[in-house]
Amino acid sequence: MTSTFALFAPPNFLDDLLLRFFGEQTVNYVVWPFIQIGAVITLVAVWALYASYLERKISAFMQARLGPMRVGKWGLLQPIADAVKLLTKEDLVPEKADPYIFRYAPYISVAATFITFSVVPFAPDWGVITDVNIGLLFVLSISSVGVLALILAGWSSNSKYALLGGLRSSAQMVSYEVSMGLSLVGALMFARTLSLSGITTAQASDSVWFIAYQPLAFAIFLISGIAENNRAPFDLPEAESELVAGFHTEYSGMRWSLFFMAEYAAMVVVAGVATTVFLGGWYFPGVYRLAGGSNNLYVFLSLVVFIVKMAVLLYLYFWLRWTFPRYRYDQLMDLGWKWMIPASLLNIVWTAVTIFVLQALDGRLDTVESLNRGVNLTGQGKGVAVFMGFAGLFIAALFLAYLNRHSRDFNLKKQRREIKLVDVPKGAPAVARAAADNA
Amino acid sequence: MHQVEVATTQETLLDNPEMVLNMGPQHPSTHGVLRVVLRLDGETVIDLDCDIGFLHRGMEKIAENRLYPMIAPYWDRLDYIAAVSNGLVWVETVEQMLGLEIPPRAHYIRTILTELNRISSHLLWLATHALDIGAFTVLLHALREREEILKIFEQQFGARLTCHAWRIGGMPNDAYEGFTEDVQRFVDIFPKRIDQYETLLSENRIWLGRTVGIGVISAADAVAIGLSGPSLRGSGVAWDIRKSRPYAAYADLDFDIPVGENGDTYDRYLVRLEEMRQSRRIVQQALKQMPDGPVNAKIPKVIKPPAGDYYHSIEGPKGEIGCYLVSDGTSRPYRVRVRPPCLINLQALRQMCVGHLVADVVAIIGTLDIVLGEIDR
Amino acid sequence: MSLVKVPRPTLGERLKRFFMADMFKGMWLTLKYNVGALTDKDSVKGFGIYTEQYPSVRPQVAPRFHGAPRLNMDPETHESLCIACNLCALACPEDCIDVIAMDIEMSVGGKPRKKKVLDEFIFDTSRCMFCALCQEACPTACLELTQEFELATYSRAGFVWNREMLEQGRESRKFEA
Amino acid sequence: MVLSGWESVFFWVFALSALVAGLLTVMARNAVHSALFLISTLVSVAALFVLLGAEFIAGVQILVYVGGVMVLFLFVIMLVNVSAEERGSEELFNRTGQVTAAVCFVALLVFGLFYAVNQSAGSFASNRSEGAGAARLRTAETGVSKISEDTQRVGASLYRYGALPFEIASLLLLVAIVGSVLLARTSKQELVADDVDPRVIPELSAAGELTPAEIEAAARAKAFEV
Amino acid sequence: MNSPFTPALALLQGGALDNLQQSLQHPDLSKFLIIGALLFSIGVAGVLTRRNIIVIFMSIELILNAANLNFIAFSRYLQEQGSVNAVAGQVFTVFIIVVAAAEAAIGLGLVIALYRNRETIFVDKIDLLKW
Repeated sequence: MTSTFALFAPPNFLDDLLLRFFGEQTVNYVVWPFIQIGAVITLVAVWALYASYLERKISAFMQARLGPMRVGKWGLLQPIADAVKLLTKEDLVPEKADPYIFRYAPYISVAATFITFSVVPFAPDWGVITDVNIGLLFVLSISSVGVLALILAGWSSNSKYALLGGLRSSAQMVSYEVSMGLSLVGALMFARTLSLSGITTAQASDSVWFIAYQPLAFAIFLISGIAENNRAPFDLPEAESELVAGFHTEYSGMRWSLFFMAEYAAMVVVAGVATTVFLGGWYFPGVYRLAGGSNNLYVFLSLVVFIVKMAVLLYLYFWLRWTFPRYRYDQLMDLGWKWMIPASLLNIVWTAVTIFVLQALDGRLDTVESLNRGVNLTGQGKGVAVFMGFAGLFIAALFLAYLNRHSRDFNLKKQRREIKLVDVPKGAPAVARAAADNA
Repeated sequence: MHQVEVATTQETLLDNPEMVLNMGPQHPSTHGVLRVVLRLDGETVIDLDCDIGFLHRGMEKIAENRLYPMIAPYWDRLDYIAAVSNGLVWVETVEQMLGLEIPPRAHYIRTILTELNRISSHLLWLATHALDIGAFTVLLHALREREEILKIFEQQFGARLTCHAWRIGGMPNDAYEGFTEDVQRFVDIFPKRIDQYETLLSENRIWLGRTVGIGVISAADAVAIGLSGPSLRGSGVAWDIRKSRPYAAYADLDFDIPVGENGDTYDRYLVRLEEMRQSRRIVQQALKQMPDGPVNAKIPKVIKPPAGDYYHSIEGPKGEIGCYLVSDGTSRPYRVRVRPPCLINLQALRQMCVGHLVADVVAIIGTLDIVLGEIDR
Repeated sequence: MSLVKVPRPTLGERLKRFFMADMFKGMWLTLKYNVGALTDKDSVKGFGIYTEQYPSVRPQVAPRFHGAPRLNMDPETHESLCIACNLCALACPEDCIDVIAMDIEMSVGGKPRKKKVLDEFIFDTSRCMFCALCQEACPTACLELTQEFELATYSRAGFVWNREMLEQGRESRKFEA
Repeated sequence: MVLSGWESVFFWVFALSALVAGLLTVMARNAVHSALFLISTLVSVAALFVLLGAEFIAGVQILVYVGGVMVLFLFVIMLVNVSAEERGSEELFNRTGQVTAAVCFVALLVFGLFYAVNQSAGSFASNRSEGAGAARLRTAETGVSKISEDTQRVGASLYRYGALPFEIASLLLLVAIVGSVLLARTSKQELVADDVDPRVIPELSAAGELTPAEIEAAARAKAFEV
Repeated sequence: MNSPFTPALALLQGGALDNLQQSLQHPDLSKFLIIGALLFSIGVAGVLTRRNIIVIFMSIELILNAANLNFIAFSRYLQEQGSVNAVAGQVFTVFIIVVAAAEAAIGLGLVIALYRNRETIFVDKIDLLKW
């Protein structure tokens, strides 16, 4: 701890301070986790608040507009004004709604997303709240609980639009969860652990992000994640042009804002997991050397790296939403079941083949260093794995094209049709000509 | 149209697999106060019925009690998106009943501005249609170009939307100073902008999935229902009043009629985009050929068309908008009847929607390009 | 049986579709707009911001704009130009104008004469369509639709303008940003 | 395996919540509430699994039961809308005979349980060698907790000793998928999917299962496919 | 030989409170077994008494979970006893969960088919072999 980095002393200083009041056990198991949890919840809540601002600004810029400009400089205080408005708004419960379920559904939604943050490794050392040996499974299982909130909210509202939205969203989330979970298996086979911190360290020790080995899985995970979060172009449950607002049609005020918060927090979860599993988490080459031996600075820089990676993914969310039209419900299900799930199954098989090839080649090419904690590969081994990964992309594309060769939507994805230009002579009635055209 | 029984008791999806869903009158994508009663099996539309009249103002009846020049502002409020075209129907009908000779400059200015109005109407259609299908960005890009046109309207007519553009016998004012430059600037910039919309939509696989094969109507059916405008041309019928019964200055101008092939939503989308390009071409030509001279004909002090009846129609942005006028020789019309393109196009909704999903109903309402002000009148 | 005819794609089109060219084209465009909003200050390349910030920046309204009505006065004598001829009321399709005239006695060249002058002028802006037919009918260029466009009030009664409001202009609140 | 400290507190919290929620599951009038209470029970049981060191099973329990099976239950409840029927004066429970049988069974079980537990009182509370297994665990990333290798052992076991049952289970799931799809389909949907022998259609329509309009609609729906 | 109640009586007589406190503070395998058995009996009671077929299904899930709890508890116990293949209990639980999922899918499919035909989900109204 050199004096140059006194700025980053607080954690140690805090540690010493806390040890004066509590025993070591208590500090380690209770106080620190509580501090971390508080920090994460605050940050995520602030993010959910400002995500609306970012969303509005980015969409405005993409649409040649300015976005919010009136509250504060550049409208920076707009989210706070919105929050105050939402919190003070009347909390309506429809007369025929199931009052208890209607009231508690938003809390399930928020809880399910926020609990997930407890295992996301934001940085090494004190950047992790807890490291569970089933981290990834934990994330998947808790986020699957979020479905309940939507289906209950939709059902308890006692409104047809809400019910349709609830059914749609739950079907959507259940089916995309499958491909989302399966797409992670390939990365697990390389990392050989379910712990999210373990996956990050596996990438750090290999100096390769798993996106290089698993481009196909990354694409599947991202698409499924966007669908899982009900974001455009998969925002069917809340498709405002069809179902008004889907499952939260009847919600207003604070409960609505809880759903809203859960949606943006869930985006962070998916972005965080994608970063951890495929983009190397907090690992970035050279950061360790940059920190110059200061552990706290290293953790802090890693945190920055993690947040930057996540920000890129979150920008992608906004970007996609404001570029694409919305899928139709059956097309969405088609995409989930006929494209994503076969692709993720293929990915598992292909990853197994890759690892088998790596091991088989080991005698000749010297590919595998060890299989102990994560598949540690030599340079040649990495090359082979990356090659196999990208080959997997093409194989998957061919496989899917073959699988869906009769599908309507696949066959529609052809380039534009030309429109006939009919030059009717000036002044001549077009009726005769039209009849001739039809014949 | 046949009636759908609206069930009042609470029902579930399995009690009665056919669910009745009320879409509208307050719904984000019924383009106004249209109520569509859908009978659904799951999410498939079995049957639907349109409930209209929420915006009825009795315009045709009002017109019987007004002097001829007073009626023109009411026409603006039919299809308020295309007020300039609507106004043209009325003044041309009265002018032709009176047998007035309109100076050519007025004809050219009318042509330019109605074509700009067609572009602005199509832009608003594109904006809302894309919004219905979920492409939000196109909405604001299209509204930006529409704003340019509305600025020209404001300069020329003094109003942006309901312009009260024309007077019987010509125009209230000559083209304003800088009219040519403003229009020329728009004409220059517009093709690039259409290309941008096409970049976002035309080849996008989601857009294709949402529009190709949706709301198919065959040419024979379209003619039988009485569709007109781009909805008809999307089905492959090359019918355009600008060609078949040229009015204003269209007879002197060179343009093509875009015609679809399959009669689905995607074809209608392409037809309208191509129509915007053709409109731009017309504006460009008319701007070059525009003669100098007066813009008003000599008109009598009190307008009293000779007794008799007359029908005149033009090709509005939504289709054939016509006026049937019965005069008894007094200063007020005996009967005014509007031939509303949107109302007649709406008749095709049921045929187009049955068998599709709820999401497609939204797309089909969008592709019909209806304006409730004109349907309810 | 298929109702939709779609042409067979060429190899180039197939490749484009394979690499999702359609998607990336759209994303590239929106990215250009996003970057343009931050860099393209005056929208030179057409990717800039187009918004008018209305309450803080007043829009330029066209000279011909039909806005709030006004009764013009003679700039020198400050007398109303209105001669109470009622032509505007007759021209109005919505009957939203009421011209109330009164006769005053005056002597012109020593002879007593009755002259019709304007007593009260009621203009119901809530019914007005701003078609400008009244403006065209006015023989003395007295009634004019101005460029003032902020007509909102808190009550229905506030839409009915009397002579004083029409001559002085309504005290409208200007919204500052 | 004796829990102590916070672990035992959590044990009692989750054990009691599992029991109470289980009771409410059986006693709730509204089936949706019933399902919600069952979810609480399942989550509590998952927490007990964690206390027993079976994190993987706990995760799977929540993923499969709460995220999958219970969503399916809720779906079906919403489809058949039982709540509307049960809110009335209908009896919640069956006839007395069944209730008596249930009570008898519960009494028997409790009796037997007491007997068994008392017979072996104390032997379960084995004098476990504290830290014998814990020493082998590696430290987690945060440095304060240990990570067990149970998940790996379960996986190894599953693929070594349980490989055949595992495959059989996958077959079972496949059969379940196919079966439920077949069971839940209406003849109309079969018609649309072109799964009905054309010769059967007249029979179905004669039996009143299909109206001519539906047959026509199905034919039209097919026509929209490219 | 002891009567079944002897140990319980003994518990009540001498040092009962201490023992109780001890066993509450340090729950061992037997507590898990008791919880499991109670869940099981609640499930059985549900199956026997309820008339709503969906609730009966849920009660069956409860029973399966009670069995799972026992499996896991024994697996843990054996692990500490040093058994070679102690995780077999966990493996078995995985299979039970699989079976439960399959059963739910099929069962609920049956419920829907039943409801289509009979428009009821009350077991005492479903009393014909064929309809």
